[in-house]
Amino acid sequence: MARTIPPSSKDSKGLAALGGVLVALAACSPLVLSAYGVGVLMQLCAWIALAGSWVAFSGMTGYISLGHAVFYGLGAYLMALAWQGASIFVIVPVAGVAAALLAVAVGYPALRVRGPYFVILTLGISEFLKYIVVAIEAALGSSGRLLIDTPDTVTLFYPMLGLAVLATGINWLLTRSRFGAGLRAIREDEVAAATVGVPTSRLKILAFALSAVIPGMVGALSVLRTTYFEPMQLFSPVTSFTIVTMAIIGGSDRPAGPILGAGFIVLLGELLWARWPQTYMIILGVLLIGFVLLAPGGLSGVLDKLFSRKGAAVNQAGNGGPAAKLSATEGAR
Amino acid sequence: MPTLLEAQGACAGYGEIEVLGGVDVSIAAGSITAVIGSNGAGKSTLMRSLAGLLPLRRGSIRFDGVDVTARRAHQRVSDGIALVPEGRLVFPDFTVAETLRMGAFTPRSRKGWQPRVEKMYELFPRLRERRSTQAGLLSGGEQQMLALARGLMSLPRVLLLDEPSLGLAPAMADEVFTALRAIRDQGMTIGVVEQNVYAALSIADTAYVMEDGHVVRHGPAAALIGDPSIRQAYLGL
Amino acid sequence: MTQILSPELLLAALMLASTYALVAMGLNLIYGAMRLLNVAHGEVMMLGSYVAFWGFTVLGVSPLVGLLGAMALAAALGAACYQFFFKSQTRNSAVAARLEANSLLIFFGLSIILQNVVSMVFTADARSYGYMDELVQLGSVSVAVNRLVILGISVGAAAAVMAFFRFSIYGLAIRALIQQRDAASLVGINADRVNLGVFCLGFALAGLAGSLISMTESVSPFTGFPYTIAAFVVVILGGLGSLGGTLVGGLLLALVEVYGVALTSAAYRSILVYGLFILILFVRPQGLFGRKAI
Amino acid sequence: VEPVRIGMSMAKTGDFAPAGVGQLNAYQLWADRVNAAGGLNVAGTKRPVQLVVYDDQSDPGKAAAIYEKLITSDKVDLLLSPWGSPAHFAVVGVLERYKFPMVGSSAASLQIRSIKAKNIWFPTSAIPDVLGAELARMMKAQGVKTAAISTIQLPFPQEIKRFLVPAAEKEGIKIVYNQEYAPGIKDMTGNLSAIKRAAPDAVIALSYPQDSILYLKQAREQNIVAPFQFVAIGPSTAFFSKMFGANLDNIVTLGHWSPHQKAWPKAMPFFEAYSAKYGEAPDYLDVSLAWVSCEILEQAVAKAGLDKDKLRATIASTTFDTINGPVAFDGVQNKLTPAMFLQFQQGGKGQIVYPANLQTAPFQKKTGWQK
Amino acid sequence: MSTLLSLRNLTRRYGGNIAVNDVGFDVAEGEILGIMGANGAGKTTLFAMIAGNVVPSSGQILLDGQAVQGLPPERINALGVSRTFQIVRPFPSMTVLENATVAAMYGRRQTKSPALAREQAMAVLEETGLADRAHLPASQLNLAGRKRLEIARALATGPRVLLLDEVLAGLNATEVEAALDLIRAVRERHKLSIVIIEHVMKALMRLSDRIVVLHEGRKVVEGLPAEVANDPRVIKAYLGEQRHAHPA
Ligand SMILES: Nc1ncnc2c1ncn2[C@@H]1O[C@H](COP(=O)(O)OP(=O)(O)OP(=O)(O)O)[C@@H](O)[C@H]1O
Ligand SMILES: Nc1ncnc2c1ncn2[C@@H]1O[C@H](COP(=O)(O)OP(=O)(O)OP(=O)(O)O)[C@@H](O)[C@H]1O
Ligand SMILES: CC(C)C[C@H](N)C(=O)O
Ligand SMILES: [Mg+2]
Ligand SMILES: [Mg+2]
Repeated sequence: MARTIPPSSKDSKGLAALGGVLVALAACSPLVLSAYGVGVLMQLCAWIALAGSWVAFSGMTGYISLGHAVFYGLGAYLMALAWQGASIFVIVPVAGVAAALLAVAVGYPALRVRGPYFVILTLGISEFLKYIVVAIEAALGSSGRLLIDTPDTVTLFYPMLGLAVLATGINWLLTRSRFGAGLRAIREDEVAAATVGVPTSRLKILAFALSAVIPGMVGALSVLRTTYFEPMQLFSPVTSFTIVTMAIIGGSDRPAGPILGAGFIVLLGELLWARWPQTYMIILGVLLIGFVLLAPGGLSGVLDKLFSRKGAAVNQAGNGGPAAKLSATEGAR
Repeated sequence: MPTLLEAQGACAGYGEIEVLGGVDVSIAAGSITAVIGSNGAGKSTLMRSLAGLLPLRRGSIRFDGVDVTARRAHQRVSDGIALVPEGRLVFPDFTVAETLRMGAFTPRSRKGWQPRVEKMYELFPRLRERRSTQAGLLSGGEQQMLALARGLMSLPRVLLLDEPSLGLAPAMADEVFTALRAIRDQGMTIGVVEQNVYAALSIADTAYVMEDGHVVRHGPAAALIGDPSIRQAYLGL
Repeated sequence: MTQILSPELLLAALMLASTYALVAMGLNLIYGAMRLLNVAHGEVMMLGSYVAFWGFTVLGVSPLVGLLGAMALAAALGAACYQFFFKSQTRNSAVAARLEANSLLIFFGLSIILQNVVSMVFTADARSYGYMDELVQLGSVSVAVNRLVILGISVGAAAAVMAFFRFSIYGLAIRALIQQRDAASLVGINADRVNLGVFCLGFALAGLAGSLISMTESVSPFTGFPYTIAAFVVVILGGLGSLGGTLVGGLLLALVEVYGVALTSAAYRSILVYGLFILILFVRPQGLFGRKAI
Repeated sequence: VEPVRIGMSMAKTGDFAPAGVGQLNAYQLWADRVNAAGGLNVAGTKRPVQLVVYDDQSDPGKAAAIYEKLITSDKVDLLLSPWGSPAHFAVVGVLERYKFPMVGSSAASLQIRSIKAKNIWFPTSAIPDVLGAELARMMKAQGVKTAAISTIQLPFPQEIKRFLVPAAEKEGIKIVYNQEYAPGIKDMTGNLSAIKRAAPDAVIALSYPQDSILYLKQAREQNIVAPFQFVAIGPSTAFFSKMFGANLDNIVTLGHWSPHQKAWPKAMPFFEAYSAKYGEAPDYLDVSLAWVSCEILEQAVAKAGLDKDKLRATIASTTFDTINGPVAFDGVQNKLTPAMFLQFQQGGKGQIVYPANLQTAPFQKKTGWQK
Repeated sequence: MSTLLSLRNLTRRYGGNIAVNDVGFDVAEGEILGIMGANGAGKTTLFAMIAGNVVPSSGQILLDGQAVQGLPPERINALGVSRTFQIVRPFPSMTVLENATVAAMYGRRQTKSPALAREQAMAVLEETGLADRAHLPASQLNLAGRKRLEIARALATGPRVLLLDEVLAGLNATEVEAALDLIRAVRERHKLSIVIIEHVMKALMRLSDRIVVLHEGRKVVEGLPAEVANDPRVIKAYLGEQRHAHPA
């Protein structure tokens, strides 16, 4: 298990430098890229932020959420409602806070169940809220909301880049913080965790709320770019599945995982989806299965293995990921 | 007495670790054979290999003259090898009664399973009291009894026990050892790993001493129990 | 509120319930036996529907015969799926701990693949055909014969499956397997064979459900997902792993859907369905008939 | 010479695919014919056309991304429209952002009109406010006293409903049932038995292809006998005729085109050319609208060339000659073509039954279903 | 010696079955209290109640005179009670060191700095003889190793009362000796009270200051080891008349 051996400060400086260069490059890209290129990059940042936030909760605790689309959708909805009523500097943070509040409200009862129950429950809650929004919109007589005079792509790109950096930073902090260690203990054995003093309920709720903030903000920004809000689409479970896929392909127990996963899929998508959507989807499916079966550590695990000087440090099975343990653990006796 | 179950040059392990480095053991029909050794010596690994839970990397296992090295655990149960594993491995959601029923899954043990359950309840009255409790909720010792009874339900020709007295109260442990002797006297062959070395050697006919994945001594149990080096290493004397 | 008693609604609820129960049964079987969440369940049904569709429209084979083909194909797919994706995983205990989570992802991958392969091969067009769609009069209600056939076959299949698990020791064996794999093999259970059987049966039931449904509903490569969701809801309502619960769950879902909609508005269908689902999970997470606490 | 590249996305797969296929057929037919005739007249010079087509998988979000890609990355010269109101909705923002004019087709929206979009136009007459009022008038004319309305929660049907209800009430028609349902509905027994109990003269099923199918199947099963049954969107596609055969007869649907209208000389030749090439009739709504949008684009480009500003001005101010008669725009909407309704009669002939001055056959009551 | 932990009329029912029935006793500061009793007597359930994993049906648990029954496990741990699990439950894919580190971070110690927590954890591993395996995933330990890890993890939380549930099981007599030394040393160094459940009689006799005997959920005897060992009820119900005694 590579991550258990504390990276020497030289290593982490190197990584930080690399990250800095990447961010700087991304920040300069609008100068050289076409509007389309910036758009793709913005999309990439959005996915990094989404997958990264998911990892912060599901990757760490093993509670697999299939409901993250709901936070994204909520952010988008708030933006659609408030657009031109308030500044985006207000709406975006409010969207983040609202998503966190929703996460607390939902997480409080939902986090009492685990394993497949939690997985399906999150999916169910997200669908439930989707249809609530559909019903509200129908009652308002609105049928899809068009957002006009939205900022151009370059203007939207920078805050999105910021969110991607933020999500990655949070994950980096989690792997080396007390909070993160507590979450991982929960993933491994919740009863044992509580018994050694980990306040499991509080940590889970906190992590869940934390992992909702960024998706809320991403949703708010994204809808400004698509300029069209339609609940069926913005609350679509496909978003949740895509997030999970990216996290798994990238590797959900390293901060770089979401970047690699999102980068890989967005790149693949750019090459394929517009022209050969079915082929793209098929490849995606094959990759997902392939990674789960053959490289459970994801891309970041594979890279680790390739570059790790202490090759043996990488654990055989790539370890835990989300859900080292999904099944119900036996009663606390 | 003819050999019923034997391992020759058995090598086995987990991942990169090789735990058994060529072990020869033979269990004579109708005898109790004990395996003792310190923590991590590889006793459980040997038992798992004999039962087919862990494949051998090299070497062979013969049962009643037939090479069963390639046969998997479920097939060996049908052949007549039963293991009561370390850590009990009960079915947590099954009630005691369901577990006993399950013990007689193989075709050779299906007939007459009901009277056999009664016998188990006589052997372990505590199980009768708890018969509709889920196994996962039983106390540690109760689970151990259940695991033993489950092993017996399959009507084995050789019964392998990995630390059967673990977690049993002394009185209960005594009963188990007494019972083992009784079953042996009815013709069953038994292989037993024990940390309660004294008890194990007292009921065993033959004993093996393992250290670090190898057999370092073997001989009649009575001889070993008197051996000063054994007394010092394993009996705390 | 006389409409509550209207025979149309009652019959509709019954028919819907039988379909839901059948759809959910295959899913629950695989979950109950192996703790694997088959999110590709709906896609397997979709394949079954295509088999029945092509059998009927091209070869002129009655869907009631075609369903055998659908079941066979689905079972073969299940077998392949087990052999290639899960067999090695269930054996390796390091991976087995994550199997439940992995299964979700693997099946998700499979469902994407199936959807898109089918839409490449058969296009995304929705297909349907008419078979036994004459109307018959049952008292005051008129109903298409095929719906009655579906009702009958679903009930029969569900009863057969339940009887098998209730009265043969394999039911226990399957449950033993998930609880403690090593112990299961120590009582003589051939895990591979049992798992393979479960996969085949679970998939075959999906194929059966798909081919039956194709008699009344159109199929496209994307019609599977809603059924997967419905199956999840049913299974959670009744309890993961409980076959009897599946029947009750199916009935409950159908009642909520038919009567809920009749009493409120179709606009609230999904809200009612998911609302009930969430409520049950909050109040009784193990489902109405789930055995164990979470 | 350099070809003129024309981009679009189409619902080749997904929920809307059954309807989307026909629209793409129309585009292809048009491109073939233009090329066969020596190319597209771009303000005097003839250049071949080349279609750049992507699949949006019936996902409006994808459609928006594709149009952005078409404009900024593929740098196409012209755009044609995707299928259906949701996708049109989704691309409006892109068109406005890049100020790229596009003639819409299979969509109509008051919301787009109300935001005063400058780069999209709807050749359809099915603008919901007009449509609602006209439908009410037609119902009245057919002696409808009571009506049931069942609406899917999607933009276009909901917009129609919003205008239909007050209009119908104004015409003295009593709405005895009025409910909505969310997409993805699997069973309508509840809705239909309530409608049946209400026994209205008219049933208005404002639906989308998947649930239009559901309505037709279950209405037959429950034997809904209202003489006036309106079902849209969907029944105008060839797919429905194949699926329902004679049961589709006398269902009223959206459609303001018919090959049988003698006043539109280009109509029958298009019908025949399309049928010959694809072996089925064109959709009387979406396919013909797609064709109309091509005709408009073609005529506008001939005048204005490819310059976006000129093109926009030209489209906005010219009267075009189409298979649907003359078309000219007021804002985003077609101001010449009146609202019309279509009915399939005698084994699938699409006839305009309203308004009286344009009708190709008189309205016929739905008398029942085949067993 | 002042009383640190006291149980009053503690009872736990499961349906009709009473696992623990009206049990009460005190544990003094620095004391080692042994608990014995037949299988299913309710010993582990008692621990689970003290540690907060199981809520008592009735009765009181007082820590420093303050009632703590019904509090969640993490609160009780923060107050200084730490238990081991008879059926071990390590964090399997975390390393041995990480297992102990989490405990140091969140237990009573509440060490906020990760680096410091690692140091504390490492110290505990040294003490319990796991230091050489610190970087192995816990899943690769054998049963004896896992039992040690249970102790190490409980210790790393910095407890005042340590509840040990059959930690000697699976050790042979010689190994038991070493373990006893370890437990005594730990008590001295950390100034702990220890409550220990054991079936290995000889060990319990030698280690404990006092012994409580449970039978079918009830406390039947409480006293000094010598008294308990000679109590006829204990001999009959627990030790067995004709038992194979260790050659002492
Ligand atoms: N699942 C496993 N993965 C990796 N190593 C293991 C595993 N199980 C056991 N080992 C290692 O194999 C060696 C032998 O273990 P084994 O359980 O066979 O010993 P044992 O003699 O039964 O000891 P004990 O008396 O503690 O039961 C030990 O060093 C142990 O760490
Ligand atoms: N959750 C539960 N539900 C039902 N019965 C339970 C539950 N937990 C424990 N029991 C029962 O309570 C009794 C006491 O169990 P406990 O584990 O406390 O025994 P113990 O004294 O630790 O025994 P051992 O020495 O065998 O470990 C047992 O009979 C057990 O079956
Ligand atoms: C009237 C048509 C233009 C309607 C269009 N097919 C839609 O989906 O909204
Ligand atoms: Mg062992
Ligand atoms: Mg116990």
